[in-house]
Amino acid sequence: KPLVLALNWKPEPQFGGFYAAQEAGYFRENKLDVEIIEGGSGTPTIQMLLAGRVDYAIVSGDEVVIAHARGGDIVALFATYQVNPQGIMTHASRGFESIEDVVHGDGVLLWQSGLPYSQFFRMKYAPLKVTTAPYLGGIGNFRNDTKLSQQCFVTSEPLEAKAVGLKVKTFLVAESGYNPYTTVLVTRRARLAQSPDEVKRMVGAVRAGWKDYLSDAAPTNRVMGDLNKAMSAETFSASAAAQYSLIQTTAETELGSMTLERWQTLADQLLAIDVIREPVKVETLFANF
Amino acid sequence: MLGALRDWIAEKLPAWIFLGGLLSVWQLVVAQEWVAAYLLPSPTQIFATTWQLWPEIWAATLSTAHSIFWGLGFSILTGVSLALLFFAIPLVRRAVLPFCIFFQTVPIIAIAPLLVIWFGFGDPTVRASAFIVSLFPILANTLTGLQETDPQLRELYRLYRPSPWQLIVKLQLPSALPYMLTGIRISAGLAVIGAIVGEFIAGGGIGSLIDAARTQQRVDLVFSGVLMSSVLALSLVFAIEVLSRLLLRGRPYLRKV
Amino acid sequence: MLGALRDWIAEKLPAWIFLGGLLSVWQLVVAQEWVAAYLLPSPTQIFATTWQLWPEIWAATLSTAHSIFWGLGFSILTGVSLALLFFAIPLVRRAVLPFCIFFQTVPIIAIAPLLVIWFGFGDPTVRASAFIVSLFPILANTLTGLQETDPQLRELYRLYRPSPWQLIVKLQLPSALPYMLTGIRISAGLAVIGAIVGEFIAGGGIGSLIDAARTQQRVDLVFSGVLMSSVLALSLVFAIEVLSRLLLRGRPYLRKV
Amino acid sequence: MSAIKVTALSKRFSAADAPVVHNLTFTLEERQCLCLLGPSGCGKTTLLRLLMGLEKVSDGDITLSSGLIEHMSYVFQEPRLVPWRSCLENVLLPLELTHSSSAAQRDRAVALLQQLGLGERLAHFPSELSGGMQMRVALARALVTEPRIILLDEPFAALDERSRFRMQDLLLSFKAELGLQYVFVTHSIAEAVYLGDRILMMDAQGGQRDWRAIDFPARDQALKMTAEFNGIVESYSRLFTDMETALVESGGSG
Amino acid sequence: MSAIKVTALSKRFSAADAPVVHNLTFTLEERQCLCLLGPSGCGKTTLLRLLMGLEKVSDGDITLSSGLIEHMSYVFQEPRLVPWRSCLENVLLPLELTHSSSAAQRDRAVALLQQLGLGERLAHFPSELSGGMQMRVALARALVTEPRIILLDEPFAALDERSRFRMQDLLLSFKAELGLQYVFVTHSIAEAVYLGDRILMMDAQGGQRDWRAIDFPARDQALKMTAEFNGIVESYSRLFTDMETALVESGGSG
Ligand SMILES: Nc1ncnc2c1ncn2[C@@H]1O[C@H](COP(=O)(O)OP(=O)(O)OP(=O)(O)O)[C@@H](O)[C@H]1O
Ligand SMILES: Nc1ncnc2c1ncn2[C@@H]1O[C@H](COP(=O)(O)OP(=O)(O)OP(=O)(O)O)[C@@H](O)[C@H]1O
Ligand SMILES: Cc1ncc(C[n+]2csc(CCO)c2C)c(N)n1
Ligand SMILES: [Mg+2]
Ligand SMILES: [Mg+2]
Repeated sequence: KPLVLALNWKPEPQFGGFYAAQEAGYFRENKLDVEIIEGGSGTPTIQMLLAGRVDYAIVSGDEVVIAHARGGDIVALFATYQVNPQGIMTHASRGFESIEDVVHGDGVLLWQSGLPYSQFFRMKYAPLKVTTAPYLGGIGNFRNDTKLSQQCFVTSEPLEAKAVGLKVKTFLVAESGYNPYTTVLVTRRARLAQSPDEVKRMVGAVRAGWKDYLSDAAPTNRVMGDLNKAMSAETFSASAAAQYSLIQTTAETELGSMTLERWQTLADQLLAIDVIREPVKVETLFANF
Repeated sequence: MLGALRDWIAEKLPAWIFLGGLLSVWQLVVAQEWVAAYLLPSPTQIFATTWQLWPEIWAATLSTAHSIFWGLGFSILTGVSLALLFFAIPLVRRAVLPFCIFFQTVPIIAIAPLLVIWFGFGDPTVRASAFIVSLFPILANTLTGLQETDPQLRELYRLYRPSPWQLIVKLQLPSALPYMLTGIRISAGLAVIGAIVGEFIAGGGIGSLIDAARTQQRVDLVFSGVLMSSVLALSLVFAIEVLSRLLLRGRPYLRKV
Repeated sequence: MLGALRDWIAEKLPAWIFLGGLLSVWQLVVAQEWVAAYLLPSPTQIFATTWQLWPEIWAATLSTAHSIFWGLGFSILTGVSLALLFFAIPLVRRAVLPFCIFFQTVPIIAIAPLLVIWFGFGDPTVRASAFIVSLFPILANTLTGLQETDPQLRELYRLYRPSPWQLIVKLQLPSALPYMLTGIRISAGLAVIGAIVGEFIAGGGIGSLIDAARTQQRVDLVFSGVLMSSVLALSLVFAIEVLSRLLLRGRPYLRKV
Repeated sequence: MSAIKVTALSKRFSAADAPVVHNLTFTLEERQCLCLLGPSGCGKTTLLRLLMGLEKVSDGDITLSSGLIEHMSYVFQEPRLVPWRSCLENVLLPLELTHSSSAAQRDRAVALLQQLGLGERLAHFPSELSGGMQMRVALARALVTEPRIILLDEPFAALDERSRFRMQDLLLSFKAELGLQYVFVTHSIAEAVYLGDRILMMDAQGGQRDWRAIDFPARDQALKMTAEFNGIVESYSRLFTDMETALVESGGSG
Repeated sequence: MSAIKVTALSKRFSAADAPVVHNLTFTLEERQCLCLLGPSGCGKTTLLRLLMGLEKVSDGDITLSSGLIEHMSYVFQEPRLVPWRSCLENVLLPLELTHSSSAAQRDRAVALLQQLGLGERLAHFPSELSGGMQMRVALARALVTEPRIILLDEPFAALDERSRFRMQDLLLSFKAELGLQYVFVTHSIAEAVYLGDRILMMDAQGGQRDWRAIDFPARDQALKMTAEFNGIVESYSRLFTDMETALVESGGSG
């Protein structure tokens, strides 16, 4: 029976390393039989993992903390994005210089109000002046309204906007000080306790995959492009290029490794904005391999 | 008076008992951890959460109720009018009816940008969504009701050369009434979901509440929202029932002679 | 044979003409840039995209069709059975029916975790979603149909002390048929949207395609998906029509004596 | 001037079956009342429906005197009451539909129902009435518009003899006082003779057999005791028996 | 041994209204055939429905001889055919519902329809039949199960005299040959005298008025020409008129 790795979105460069590991046979080399299943906008990835339906999953850092706060015992193993790729995309014509300008300006901001960063903004930049509305993906409304700003992944929407000739200015959410690890590989603690060796091999294979992908994204992009017809080849390579610096680590730290301080900061922030009610044991949130 | 009350209790009692049983089993299932609480919160937890966040939840519920009222109201109006039009002019029916089903199959989320551009962020989009989703059942059922009118009665009425309006008001609508009411009942449920989906898109109300709670893994809050939407739907169905009883008071509708 | 063909064309022609008109206006609207193409792509562009990605789109459509078939089939079975149960035992109806409306009002996305856990990721969840969304109309309509059976005929049948099964097969179902068929028609559309929403959660099919395309600025592909889902719904409705004509062949159903 | 002129009238429901009404020709003068007699299934109802315009003519012609069509009324063979309307509301229906619901006409509806012995049933629904009562409501409904001509399809079949007599005399009084004309389908030869200025006998092959004018100086129930009346009934009876015998022998439906 | 024993039977549809059947007592012996006479709305249909168990008794008792209930059959006042079943299928319905659809019984259904003059209408739907034909189909449907007793509510009201006579004799032949017992509602006094071993007259106040046994040596249409027969009809007629007069004077419905 293969190990199932559940993604939280369709095959896109943000998952490049996982597909690369599959393609290059790193899983097999590590005696792992891995099946990658893609997700959609409603896929409850973390619950699937908690309920034991899948063995590994991709979630975001804040989700890990929240799950812990609600009694879900999962462990972060590999953090793809060292820098949160979430951003706020604005029309350059607005002349905004910072996130603060955006949320204190007029017009509309589209975001997922359930995401912790929005609460963080509400606290940090209170009171917001901008009118907020839900963001569901795409840039249709953004194109149609020059006074509209929106949430984005810097690896995605800004590239699309530029591709259709819009002049945009994008601010990373991380600039505000809210910077959770993102596209994090997680598993259940029970699994880690039961077969630490398997987990170690898994992380090894993933890391090897990401190394490959960062050095040359093209072959894996082709594979993912076949699985995701909605994304063009150009977007694949542009997106892969855009995410490089968010993933790549310095020479002394390994790809995907995490620090206690970062997790501590995140946990404190989430506590401060009331997304979690009780402090969590930060050292149990993750394990570096 | 007292008798009416007793009847009413006798009629509603089984539902309350069933509800009680359901909640007990549910509570047990969660308490025994047969289903994890992070998937399905216990009823007591849901009630606790609802109680705790009551001001927000109540405001959200009111806002959603408002949108449902307009969306459903408009789809009843449009649905019945369209049904009458289709019934009166079969050519129009044959031309247009197949495309009305489109309203039922199009994922609102797929046309969200269009909706937002046409109706703006906020209530109008929510109402439009509730309308779109709830139009077809009332249309289809009313049309069937009109078509199933006893041809013998139709013949009788035609003896007196009634105006089309009279034929509609005095024969077609009364005899289509059971169909219409069932259609409205179906549409009521759909209007609720339509409004909530609309709120996923345009913000506000229970939809936003559920959406936010979902991203934060607040299953209890999600279920508070679901609870309130069910309460809305049940209230609607109840209102429709009361209304239809008033309409039919003492009238043996469709009881054949 | 030729006559039947001519009738068929005469019957379907208005719909095709209307479709033609609709597409022309749509094309014009987009060509004139009254609505931006990135919000609403032109029909020709939609067809071009569909043509270009046909293998994927066709595979997705087949997969969705498969899920709809099972979801709708199961909801017809369950809906009719429940309606019969509710009709036979009013106590059960009064206890359970109010809660059936829950199926229509609960946002699938809110109970996604439960669905995925119970039914597993992939097709089973998609089928379950199609089932949940399409259960109520067929249930409500069949129940109304059963309740509206001519009481005089019921009295006649009861003279012969039929088994409950005979009463159902020989009286109740035939006389509830127009209601049931309308219910199935409504449910068919809902099963399509149910399957697509299910695919937003559990992957696969047209839903997944739309979901990916909508975040990728591929409005043309989104509308390809919407087109295929409408085609699915129309085919279903057409199949139901053919089936019901076969069932009713030469039978003056509910034509009053 | 003739009220109704029927020329070579034929009606067939399907090309395969024999015609139900076959090459029928007759003229009904102004104010003349016609009774239709004939075995079950011979086409009486069909003829009445053709006259009313409820069925399409297959062949031949029906000419009504000008304006007559607006003042025609019809009583179906079955009561055909609107189930969700009370007894009185059923009678008021034609008035509502013809926008002529004056207070006087409402009073007339109540008066009619009283004359028909239903004065205490005004608020009852059809399902709460006996068969004969339902038929009387249908009769009241047809009369309430004060028609010039009324087509009646076995209106008194569900009534006991005594009620039937009263209804017959009521009809005759409308004829005498208001100039009401009627075409009356019945199975009773005596009733046909009593009510008809003329009688049309139809046979099951779809054609008419006989056609006579009857003229009595006065019509009341006492007439039925006279030798003249009984003689006419007798002669029709014999005619009818002859037709019927022919019918049975030819194996037709009877 | 008595087939049906009715004791102090009353039926009221609502507490407010007067009872429709009031304190009725009679006993019907085995094989005895009863005719019910009475003005429209007096409760004949209601009594029949009570006997069949279609209405709940308000007061008093109905006792049927053991096993009789399983061999009872009923003809409603209106045809009440199943609209989506053909003529033959309507007649076969009781057989299907009682799991007794043997080939012999199917043949019997066809034979019955032929006897009733509908041999050529087997495949017609109810809406394609005349009123009298529909009623005959209903009759065939009630006879096809070979009942021991059959309750008939004005089954021949929609038939012409000649068909009516044939149906009467058919019924008598079933009585003679198969021992069929019946309770027969009619408006024709002659028909009641001809068909009834006993006659029960009801008045509109909901009680019975008279009740006699009639014993003829033989029954055929010739009997109707005899003085004895006409005498009895005459005496019933007078009785009926008296009742009716009393009624009209007391202002009741007629
Ligand atoms: N809609 C129809 N389609 C086919 N045949 C029909 C239709 N209506 C009537 N018929 C046939 O036409 C014939 C005459 O029917 P009609 O109702 O006129 O008879 P009728 O003289 O009124 O008989 P009754 O005295 O029994 O009422 C019958 O044989 C009947 O089967
Ligand atoms: N379901 C009912 N609810 C209320 N009243 C009823 C109901 N059924 C019958 N009645 C009343 O009972 C009385 C008797 O009705 P029934 O049908 O027995 O008369 P009937 O003797 O058969 O008359 P007819 O000869 O006209 O058929 C009538 O006054 C009628 O209004
Ligand atoms: C880290 C991360 N989390 C979720 C998604 C899934 N996703 C991609 S686009 C979109 C719609 C709103 O932007 C959603 C939910 C992702 N791609 N990356
Ligand atoms: Mg007739
Ligand atoms: Mg009766």
